Amino acid sequence: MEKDFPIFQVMDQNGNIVSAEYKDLVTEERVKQFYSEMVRIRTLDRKSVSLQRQGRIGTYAPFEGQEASQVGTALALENEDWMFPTYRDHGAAMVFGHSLRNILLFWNGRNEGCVPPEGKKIFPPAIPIATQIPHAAGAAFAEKQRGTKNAAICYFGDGATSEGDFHEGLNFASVFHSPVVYFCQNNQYAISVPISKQMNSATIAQKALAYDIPGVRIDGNDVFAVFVETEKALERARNGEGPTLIEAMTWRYGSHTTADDASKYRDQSESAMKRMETDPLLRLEHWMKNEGIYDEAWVKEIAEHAAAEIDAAVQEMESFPPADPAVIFDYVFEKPTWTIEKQKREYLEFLGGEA
Amino acid sequence: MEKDFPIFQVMDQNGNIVSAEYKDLVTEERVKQFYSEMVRIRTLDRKSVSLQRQGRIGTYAPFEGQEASQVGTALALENEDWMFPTYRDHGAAMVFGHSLRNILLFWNGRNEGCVPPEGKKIFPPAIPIATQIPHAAGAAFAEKQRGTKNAAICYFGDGATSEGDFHEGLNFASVFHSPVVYFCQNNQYAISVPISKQMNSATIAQKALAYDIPGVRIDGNDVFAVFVETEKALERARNGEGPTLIEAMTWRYGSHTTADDASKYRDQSESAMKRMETDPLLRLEHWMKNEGIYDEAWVKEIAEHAAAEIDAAVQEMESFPPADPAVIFDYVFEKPTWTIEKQKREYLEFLGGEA
Amino acid sequence: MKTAVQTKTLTLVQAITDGLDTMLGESKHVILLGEDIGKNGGVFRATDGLQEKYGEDRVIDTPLSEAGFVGAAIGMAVNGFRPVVEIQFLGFIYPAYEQIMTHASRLRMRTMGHFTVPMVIRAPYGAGVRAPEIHCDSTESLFTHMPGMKVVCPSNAYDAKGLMIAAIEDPDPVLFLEPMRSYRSSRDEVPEGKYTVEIGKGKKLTEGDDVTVIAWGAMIPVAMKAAEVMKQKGVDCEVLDLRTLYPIDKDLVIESVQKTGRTVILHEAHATGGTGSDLISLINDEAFLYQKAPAERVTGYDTPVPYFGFEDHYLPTPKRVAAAIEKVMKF
Amino acid sequence: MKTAVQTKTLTLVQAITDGLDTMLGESKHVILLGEDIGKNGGVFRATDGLQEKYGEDRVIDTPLSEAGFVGAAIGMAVNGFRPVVEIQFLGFIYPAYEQIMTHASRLRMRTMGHFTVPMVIRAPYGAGVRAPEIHCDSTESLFTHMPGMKVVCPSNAYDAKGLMIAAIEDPDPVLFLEPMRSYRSSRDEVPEGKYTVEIGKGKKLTEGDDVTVIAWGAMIPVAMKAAEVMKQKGVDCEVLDLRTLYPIDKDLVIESVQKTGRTVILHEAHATGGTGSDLISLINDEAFLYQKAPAERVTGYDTPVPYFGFEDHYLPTPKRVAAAIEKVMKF
Ligand SMILES: Cc1ncc(C[n+]2csc(CCOP(=O)(O)OP(=O)(O)O)c2C)c(N)n1
Ligand SMILES: Cc1ncc(C[n+]2csc(CCOP(=O)(O)OP(=O)(O)O)c2C)c(N)n1
Ligand SMILES: [Mg+2]
Ligand SMILES: [Mg+2]
Repeated sequence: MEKDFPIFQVMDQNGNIVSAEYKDLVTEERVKQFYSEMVRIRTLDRKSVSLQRQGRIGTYAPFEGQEASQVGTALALENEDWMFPTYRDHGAAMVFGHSLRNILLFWNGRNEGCVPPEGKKIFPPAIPIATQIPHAAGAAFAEKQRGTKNAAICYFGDGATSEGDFHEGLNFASVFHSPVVYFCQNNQYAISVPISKQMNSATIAQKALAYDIPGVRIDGNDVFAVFVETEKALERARNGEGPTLIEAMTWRYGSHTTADDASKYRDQSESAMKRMETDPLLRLEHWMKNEGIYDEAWVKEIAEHAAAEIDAAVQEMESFPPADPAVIFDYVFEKPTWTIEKQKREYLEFLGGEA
Repeated sequence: MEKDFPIFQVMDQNGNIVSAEYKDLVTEERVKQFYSEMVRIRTLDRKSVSLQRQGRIGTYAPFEGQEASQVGTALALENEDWMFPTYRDHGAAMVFGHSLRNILLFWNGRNEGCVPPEGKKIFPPAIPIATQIPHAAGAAFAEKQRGTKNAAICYFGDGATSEGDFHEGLNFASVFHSPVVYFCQNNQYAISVPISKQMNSATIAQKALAYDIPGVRIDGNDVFAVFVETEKALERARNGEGPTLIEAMTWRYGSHTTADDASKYRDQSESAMKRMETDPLLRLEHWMKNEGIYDEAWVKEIAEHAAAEIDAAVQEMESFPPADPAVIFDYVFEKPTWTIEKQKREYLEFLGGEA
Repeated sequence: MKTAVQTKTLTLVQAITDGLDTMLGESKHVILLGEDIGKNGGVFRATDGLQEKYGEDRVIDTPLSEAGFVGAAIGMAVNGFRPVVEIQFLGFIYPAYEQIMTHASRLRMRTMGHFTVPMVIRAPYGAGVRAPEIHCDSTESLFTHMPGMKVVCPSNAYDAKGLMIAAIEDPDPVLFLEPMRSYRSSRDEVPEGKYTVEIGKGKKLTEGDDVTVIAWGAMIPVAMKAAEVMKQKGVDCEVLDLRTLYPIDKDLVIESVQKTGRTVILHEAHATGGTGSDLISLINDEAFLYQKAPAERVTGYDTPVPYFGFEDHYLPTPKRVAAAIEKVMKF
Repeated sequence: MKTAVQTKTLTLVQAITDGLDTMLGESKHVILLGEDIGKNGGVFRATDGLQEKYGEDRVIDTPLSEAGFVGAAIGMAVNGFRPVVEIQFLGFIYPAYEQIMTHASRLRMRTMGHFTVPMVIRAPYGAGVRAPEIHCDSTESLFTHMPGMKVVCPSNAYDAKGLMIAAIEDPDPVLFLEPMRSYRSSRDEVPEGKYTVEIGKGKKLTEGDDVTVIAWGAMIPVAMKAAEVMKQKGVDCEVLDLRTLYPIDKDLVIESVQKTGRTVILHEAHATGGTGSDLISLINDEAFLYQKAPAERVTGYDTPVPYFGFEDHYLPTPKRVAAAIEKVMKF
């Protein structure tokens, strides 16, 4: 079925526009905006990996290589929309306006990391695979029920499509025409399992046929392709046309998490090749060079700006007050039950005795 | 997508062969065999409904209207194949050789009802919807692993396709090329929920595309269409070509179970119409009449034969020894744990004290 | 609890319908989801007439996918609605277990109160109605061992309506267990309009100095019958209807056990891991020295709930309870 | 237990690999399934090298679908295989809960022994390794309250291999819990080849007359540490490693409690509905009059397992256990 789901591109790896109808979309302003957001999140990602190596945060899931998918989608959203990210989509969350400090706190084992800025409808990262897919169907349904034009975007990986929740969520959303965009970053691995062992189908987009909803396959490293198809899908959602499934072909350069070693199950020279051949940032650099507007000073400036921004957030994260044990007890119910009150009292007394 | 999945028929409602290539398949012998099996299971079904009304068995799930789907599939199986029925497929189980007495015991709340005759690989009826779909994938995989040519058939309804287990089971079977035929009796209702609220897709067959496996849509009231496509699918399975999804369009005339009242949610005159317009038995009668071989005496004879057979089984069921409480305790583990031994001892002592 | 209001004579299941109706009428954010709850009014008719009254948008027939619609309801709850989802039988809640365990119950904690899940999950439970297998489970413990969930279980129509309204108004997820064996077995006077029965509070059904008998849901008539039998024999039972299984009404239980010193606990669920063990632990923790005899449990066995042909052997009966009461008396 | 065989010094996780290897070598019907267990050797390397040794047919990387592959494994077990499935972390077993609850555990009963499910489900569990949320659950009670399942949990390499072999040979389904915190924290001498540790039997780790301390899995080092501290203070603890959580080794527990009269129970799981309650019930039933003090539980709270930044507050520590021991001594 691959030929029924061709991979949509706006810009090829050399920075050439290959979809003439979107020529006007690719303006210098947009290229620079997209590029600098990708630099911001790549900077965060690299910093996080190094923080983990230094023991300053816990296990971390890097997304380097997938920046176009995350930036292109996040920039297509309206402020009032919902975002349902996974553990690998904090790049998207950051672009959509999540607090950098809180993103870092999440990776440092703090509940505070799941709290988005006021008014930002960013769900905590889904850890149990695919469980967010029905949530997004329901949250989007609620928007429709209320008569708003808000939509939701829901991220997940190729592996997630094997879970029952993927199926039940898409079925629900399709039956009730929930305004939701299901965005699959097909990085072709679920930890060590390649897509060929994950499914018998050549594409993920074709799974949309089971629900009679639009299924689109795109180059997930082409930030313009991502932006264009996400916008279209959001538009359909807002117009009452229901959900869309987007399969964005991409690649993570690194390991699944900092606790994983990709070289155990794949030849990492392939990742090195991908860096040269399909990198989402390089592509925009090529375009800028082709257009003769590539400005090394500007590139340096945004890199420094990103680094400064992230360093500041790291500082905030590291100077954050230590974990208060009361947090364990105080947020289980709105009003703690006697069981929890008693356990809290006893534990705090015990700590008091300690001190 | 309906046009991509046309409904395959061998014989139309008037008893005319509409698929010329299967003309030779429809012999007098086969028609009579198929017909008499359908009479047998319809007789069981009606008898069971009346037993339930008289309080002689518990809640019962009737399949009247779906006989062609059950007979056509069961007769396509080889003796060594596996059958995974639901609570509505005891017609198929009966044709495949299940004990009639045990089928009736099942509906009378007896575990003995789940025990198939020695050597018959008939799984207990699936009560939790769709859970049998992964079982069949695994049992079939085991056959393949052992190098046999045995296959499995797995029954389920239209409603079952919404469950995660449907998706996970088909995905597993497709990835590992399990030799299994997934046979969906689309009777267009899941209790009261019509298929239009169950899914956004017009067909169930198209869901096969998600797994890149063959998806076939057939007239489930045409026993020859059922037989032909089941045989083809079994053939593919045995040849290592993996699973097939068959959608058989059918209808239950009655309520979901004897505890249900179909008139609450649908106009039962529609069922009356279906009886006239698409009944699977009538169709074969038409063929026999068209051929000039319809023999009223024979029809009467097989009906009487079926009634006698079922009456005998009812007698066996009703003279079966009363429920022995030891059964509760003795089959939890191969060797009961001390907890269960103690509970059994105490209960039997208590009963002794009673007497 | 209000007084001097109009009442209606309702069965337990009708009281549930009435509670749902009351809340659907009060707030457009209350929304029902489940299999066959619309035109069909639910397989037990608990939602009868509600779709007609409130529309297909508010009383929603879902696809047959428990994880899917519980998950979707979580999304709705997070987004301002108060979904009440029906699981057709408790034995079919397991496919939704992950959604309930890792999201519904934890979301408040995960987000320090930023996102919450004010959702009610209704589920008929228990044996004794000659239903097919899996339809008869009584696995409340799987949800009391799930921080963030409350679990309630009414035994009569009055409590059913009051607890339903309290559950819908609760800011946190509540599992609402409905004893299907008691759905239509008796009628009570039920106030019209809105009232609540507080979650976390049990109820003393009889006063007695000799033995505390603790039960809930469909086991209440069994406990009452046993208490009656024992009364003839001169033993005064204090029967407690727990009503809420998490959090247990500690004060009610402990006060009673401190008075009687003897306890019999009654439940349909398996002995190991059952709420009976939690009650024994509670007594151990709070009334150890008051005990005149070890608490006795009369429970389902450590066996699956059997096929209905065997269920009379499985289910606690007044006789088994009476025997346990005699045992603690004789200790 | 054999003697005079060759031994190897192994960590707990290596002993598991060794047990799997032994059984894969013994019977071609033993077959492993799970996510990332092949080339990757499992995220904890518990299956390292096994796919290379036994082939992709025997050590199978499954799609990411716990219900699907547990369900498929049930089908394989029914059809003559002995599947050992890995759930990557216990917190991800919930999507498979229905398959385990309504099929794996019940099939023998449903069919009166005609179909059986000799399957092992392996799952790393517990906190203390700074893993992300949901990765740290310790919800063994959800499986001890499931008739038809056995639940085991080794605390050391020797038991891990012996219990693994026993579990694979068991004719019924076994949940095999692996304390990830103890995977590599110590090494033991482990015999080469085949031996078993009997399911249903715990082990006395220290003799003591004063207090019985009951624990398992990753809580064993905590219990031992506390016992050591208390020894300094003149209190002799009898530490019991339960090893099997269902069925509990009644004789071991009761004999010890009858001797000491004092009990401290230790587990990571939430207090309510935890196995601690079952142990207290067992003592109530079998050693009531021997008790010199109410049993104390040191457990996880009735809160979700928190994010790892808070886990040191959540997890029982030697100090909390020592305090509980002092409390029962002073009662
Ligand atoms: C229900 C569940 N099972 C297993 C895991 C362990 N796990 C974490 S990430 C992952 C792979 C996910 O792959 P994919 O969906 O492709 O997303 P990616 O990590 O590639 O972004 C697995 C198996 C989990 N988190 N949840
Ligand atoms: C997991 C689960 N949820 C709900 C039910 C209750 N239930 C029994 S049959 C049924 C409808 C099934 O519809 P379908 O799959 O179309 O099969 P049919 O009954 O029409 O043959 C439902 C909802 C169940 N048995 N299992
Ligand atoms: Mg992936
Ligand atoms: Mg149907």
